[in-house]
Amino acid sequence: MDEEHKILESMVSDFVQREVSPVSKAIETQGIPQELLSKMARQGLIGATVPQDLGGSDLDRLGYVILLKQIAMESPSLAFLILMENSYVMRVLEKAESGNDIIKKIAAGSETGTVTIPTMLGIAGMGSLEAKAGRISGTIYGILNPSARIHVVCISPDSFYVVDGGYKVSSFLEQLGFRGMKFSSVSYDFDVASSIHVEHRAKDLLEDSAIGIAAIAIGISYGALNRAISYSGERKAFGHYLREFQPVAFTLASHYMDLDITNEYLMSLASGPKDAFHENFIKAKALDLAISISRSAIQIHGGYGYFVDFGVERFYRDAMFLKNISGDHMRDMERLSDLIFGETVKRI
Amino acid sequence: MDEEHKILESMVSDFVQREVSPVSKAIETQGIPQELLSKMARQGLIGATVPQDLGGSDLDRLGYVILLKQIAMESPSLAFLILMENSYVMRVLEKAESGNDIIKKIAAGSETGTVTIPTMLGIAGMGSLEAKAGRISGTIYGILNPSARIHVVCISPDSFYVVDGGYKVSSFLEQLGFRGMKFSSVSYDFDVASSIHVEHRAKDLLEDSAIGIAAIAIGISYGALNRAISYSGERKAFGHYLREFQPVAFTLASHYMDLDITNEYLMSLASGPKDAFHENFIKAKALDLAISISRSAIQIHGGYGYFVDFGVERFYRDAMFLKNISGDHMRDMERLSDLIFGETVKRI
Amino acid sequence: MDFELPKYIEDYRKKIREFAVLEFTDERRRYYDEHEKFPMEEMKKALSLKLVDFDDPWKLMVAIEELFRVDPGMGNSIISYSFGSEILKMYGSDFQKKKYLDPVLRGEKIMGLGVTEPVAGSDVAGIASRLSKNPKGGWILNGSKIFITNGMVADFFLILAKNDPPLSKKSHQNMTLSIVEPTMPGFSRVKMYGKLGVRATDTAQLNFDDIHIPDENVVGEPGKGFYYVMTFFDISRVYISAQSVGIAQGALDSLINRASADPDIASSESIQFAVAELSTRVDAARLLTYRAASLLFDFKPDPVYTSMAKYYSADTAVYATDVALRFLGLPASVTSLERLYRDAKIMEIWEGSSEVEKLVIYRTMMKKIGDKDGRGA
Amino acid sequence: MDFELPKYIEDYRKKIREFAVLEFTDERRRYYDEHEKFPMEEMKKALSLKLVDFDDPWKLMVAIEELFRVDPGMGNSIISYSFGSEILKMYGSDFQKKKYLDPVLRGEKIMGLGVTEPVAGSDVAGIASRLSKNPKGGWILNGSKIFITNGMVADFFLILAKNDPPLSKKSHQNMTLSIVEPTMPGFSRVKMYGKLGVRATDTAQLNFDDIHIPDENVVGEPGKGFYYVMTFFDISRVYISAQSVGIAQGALDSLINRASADPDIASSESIQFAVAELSTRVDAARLLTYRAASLLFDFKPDPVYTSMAKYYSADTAVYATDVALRFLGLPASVTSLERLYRDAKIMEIWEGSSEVEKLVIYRTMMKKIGDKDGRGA
Repeated sequence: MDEEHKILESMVSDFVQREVSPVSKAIETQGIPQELLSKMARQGLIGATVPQDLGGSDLDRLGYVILLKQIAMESPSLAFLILMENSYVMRVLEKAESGNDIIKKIAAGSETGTVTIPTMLGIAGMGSLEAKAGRISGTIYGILNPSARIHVVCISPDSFYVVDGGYKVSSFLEQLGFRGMKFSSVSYDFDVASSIHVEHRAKDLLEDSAIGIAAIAIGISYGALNRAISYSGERKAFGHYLREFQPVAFTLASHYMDLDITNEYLMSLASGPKDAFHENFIKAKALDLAISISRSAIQIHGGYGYFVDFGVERFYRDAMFLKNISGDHMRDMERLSDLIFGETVKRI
Repeated sequence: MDEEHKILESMVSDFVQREVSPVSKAIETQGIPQELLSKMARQGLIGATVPQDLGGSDLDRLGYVILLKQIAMESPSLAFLILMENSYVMRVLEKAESGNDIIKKIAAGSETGTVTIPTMLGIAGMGSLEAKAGRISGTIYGILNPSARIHVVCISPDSFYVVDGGYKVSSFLEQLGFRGMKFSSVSYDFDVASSIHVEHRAKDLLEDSAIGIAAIAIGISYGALNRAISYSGERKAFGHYLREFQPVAFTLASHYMDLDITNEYLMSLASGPKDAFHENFIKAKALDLAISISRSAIQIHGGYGYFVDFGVERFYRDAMFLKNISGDHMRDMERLSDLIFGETVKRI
Repeated sequence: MDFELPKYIEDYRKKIREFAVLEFTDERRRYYDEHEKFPMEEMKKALSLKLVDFDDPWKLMVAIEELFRVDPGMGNSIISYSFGSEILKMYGSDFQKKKYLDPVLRGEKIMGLGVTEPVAGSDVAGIASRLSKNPKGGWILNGSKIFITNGMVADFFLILAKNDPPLSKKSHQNMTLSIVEPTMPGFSRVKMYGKLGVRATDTAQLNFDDIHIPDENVVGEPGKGFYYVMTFFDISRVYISAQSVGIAQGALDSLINRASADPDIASSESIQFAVAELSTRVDAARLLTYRAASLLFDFKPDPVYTSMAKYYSADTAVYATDVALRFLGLPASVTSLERLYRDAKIMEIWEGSSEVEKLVIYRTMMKKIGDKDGRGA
Repeated sequence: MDFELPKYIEDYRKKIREFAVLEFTDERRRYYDEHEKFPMEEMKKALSLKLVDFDDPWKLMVAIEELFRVDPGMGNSIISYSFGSEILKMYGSDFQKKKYLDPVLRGEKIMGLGVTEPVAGSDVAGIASRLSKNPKGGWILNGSKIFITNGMVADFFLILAKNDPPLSKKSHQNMTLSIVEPTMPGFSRVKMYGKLGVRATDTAQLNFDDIHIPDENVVGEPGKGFYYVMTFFDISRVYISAQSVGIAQGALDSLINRASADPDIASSESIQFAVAELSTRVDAARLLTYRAASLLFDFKPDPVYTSMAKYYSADTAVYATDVALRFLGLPASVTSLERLYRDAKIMEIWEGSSEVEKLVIYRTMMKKIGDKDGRGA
């Protein structure tokens, strides 16, 4: 890491410790406080990847990864909001005619945005949208952050609408992870002519977000592992610190190694130009690691780990939810195999 | 990788394809042919890390890793001989008064060397040596390449003797892996005064060899995986190429990813200065990977994989043998935990 | 050898399953989970139907399996009202059986068992609660307990405490169980909110501040409490193992249902393999559980087999929910499967963590290995 | 339910174990492994002692388990002389039983079964060997078989071939089993050297060049060979599963023996956990195996349970030898444990790879799932 990125890391880390850490548990039940969003916006942390004249920080890939990772160590919910806004919402807005005005509002933290992830990922059975007589309508199950003002609606693999109004949040669903944001069914019904239309390949958005997803997964892993490591040095059982027991020590050491190796790979990819092929690898690997490390972290905390108060259980939920909201397991594996072998894996 | 190392890689790879590949199976039953050693010596590949004026190539860490990896893809036995000579035998000889003469012979391929690995690793139950009345004697079980002329005998954690004669190979043992070299009990009985004594910390030798061990493990993994990938595209079952079946494709893809991530880490460590802490990680991780990938490689080859003719089963044997001959599983985990947590894991 | 349950048990299984499927509606499951509320109504209903037969341990085990298969939180609340009753059955006085145990068995009262403390989780010998002789007669209890199931709803608790002054130098021989009622002066309790899963299960922290315990509320012999609790764990761990089997089966059900309903899913060999692997593990866990149960119900409990069953089944529950959720993805993130995923994790923790189970297996096994001819020798 | 084997079987287990420990000396095990030689002498000895009781399937299963626990290569050679005999028992003619089966059962002859071919491994329907009607009477066999156990030592083989011209359009209904003797003109065989493990087991490639097969050597009905072989696999896979359990137990034995002998090893919690985890898995594999066996021996074989047992036990054998070898390290790299490690791998491959087992589990299970009340529904 060069000097510039080290400074960024230390700045973000300080901010997270000071501003996010104290409210990270509250975020899970009460949502992300407007005050925090405003503070982040002032530091340019919300519009992380958008130009400075739009209120962003114009971070490069490595900077973006550093930011998401540090935030995810304390609040995966918040990190995912930043990712959703930067990697999806604002990327679509960039291409829209009056998009910059909306980008400015989002970067300023005065509005938030969301995207219809199920249709963007092409997940079956989560609703669909229909175009008829100049209107687009339908219900999508599973919109994260539905109370956002700006909805980016993906209606086909390469077509989006930006909707401000024209949707109704119909029912909240208690979802596995990222509970700092609501999750719900949203009914859309908007006029095509008066909505902003953008052509953009969903596939590109997803590909470009892979290192961001990986960064959040790595952040979750560090968040969970660091807590497990400190707890193992504070808590005693049978007269000894947990860490003095071989199985505890070896499990933690093994996670620590895996995480270091995976993190290095992420940082090295993020330092280079876009490399969709290898970025698939890091995404898959980091997600697996986050699930496995957060499971161990709960286990090491024993009964306490099972309670929200200790701030560990949410990593377990968020890790799996991140996996599921960032892709379809089987489809991702099929794509990976296709990329590696240069031919299509068949359904036989 | 810079230009210089790319050239080295391609040179070694060509050499391996041309000279090692055709004899790699024969090596397993008949040993490493003298002719091959001579050819390698002429290219400076045996004295890989020793100065050019001693007949070596003076490779840096990265070059050494590249060399071992490429050789191990075809012949792990041969790769381990090179490692044993460079990382142990010649490292001790460097410090000996007339060591350079012996180094020259080894680098020239006219002599080979070995080291008493069990005592160097401090493995209990494999024999010991006793100093008495100016002589050192005892039997060590498990000397690899016992027919070597030069035996480097580790008699304590920081003391070695270089012995040329003064030992007797008492019985051959059929060992799990690296069958290109013999494995046997050796009885030592030599005069202290007339033998070369070198003070050197065994711990340093082991630490320094970690990336080399990792390189061989990664080479084994690539050797096994590449064969499995090609076979899966040639062999049909139930009317389809194996690779067309999801479970085969996903298993291979998953190994491919893991290997890429681990290899990157190795290459990046090897490109930097010595970093004993992280080199422990890569060693542990690469060994695990080699065992797991070689198991899958046999499975994908089916019945054929179980036979020596297909050249896959030896990777499975060599991977586990490499793990066991390069350290003690539990001791290694203890050291790792100690390094990570800065305190000693207790036996409770 | 005989690996089949008698037909009357399998018939009973169907009955229980019908109840669970009918009563544990999506809506109710979601409600009790979201609100972290004890399903008193469903519990009363199950009681009034005399659904759970506590007199036939096989039936009880199968009931647990089928209830947890549908909803662990609600299922646990329905069967756990008598949690700890085996201790009173085995060691309670006539007075205690009449006053405390019988109303529980009639379904009129709810009980709880207090062992775990803030500083002593799986390490039972490390508890700090103290029971002292009251010079004026009876005993005085001080201390606190956490993670106590039925903590807010129970009518009385069996509480483990250390004797002070000690009855023995060995801490295992210095613990006593006594019956504590929430109405006793000095008793207080606080509901513990925010569990990852099994949220319909009621959990609380209990505090004892100079509670006067009458002599007749001491269970069995003073100083033997640790052994009573361990004997109980030999029993309860078999049931916990059945809980885990139920959860794992529930996760497998979702995968199978999905494959049955969706040809695109069914055509994936990857899913086919996952179903095959999970089915095998679930069956392995079930067989380990039934073996432990069969010994226990025959009054020959074997701690090795019991701990094997509990550890393996818990691991299987977590593994099965993990695999199923990966494959079913985002649509499953708001369904009963995501709840099972959260519920499953407690199986590796409560009533002896998996780490403790492994130590029990190793230590007990190595003790047995005098017999050189046996397996494992 | 009853999870215990009858005492007479457990007594028999001890007898078999004594034989294995006594006869399979370190020296012999190493010799047959190194030289890839069939242990004819030990086989004859076991025969002369009438050690293996082929009439009691439970005894046979336990014998396999105990022999493989000590040495899979030698163990297999001792019990596999009648490999495939179940087919003749079920489908052979009186003539075939008298001429071929009886001498095998008396231990006078060795037999083999030829199914696998160079281009068709687990895919039995893909074989290329051809059996054609000879206009002059009888049949003509052409083709080849590989990986044939007892290939060099067997006195006759059951060979699966496709009928040419076809008897049916469905390839499953177009295969026929016939008895082939090495003395028949056109028969040749080549020993296959260089196996990773089970090297005392004899393995060969067989070649058939216009072999004349008399009519009386055709087993059962022409065209039904595939079903005969599949029925046999339903039987043999249970025994393969027992082989794997034996290997896994053997690996666990080494770890336990080491922990018993060395206080430094025993004091490691990491080893203690490994022993606990392995014991649990070995027991799970054993229970799955015994369940499949109990159904099979009761003439109700269940392919789901059989495939579960075989796949899981094979995985356990590989896993157990892997873990044990990691912990015991370099000193174990020249012992029977390293041999077990090499032997274990074949369990995932022979008589239906683990991949095929998983497909059988899935497909057969999904077919059963009309019954909505049952488990897995």
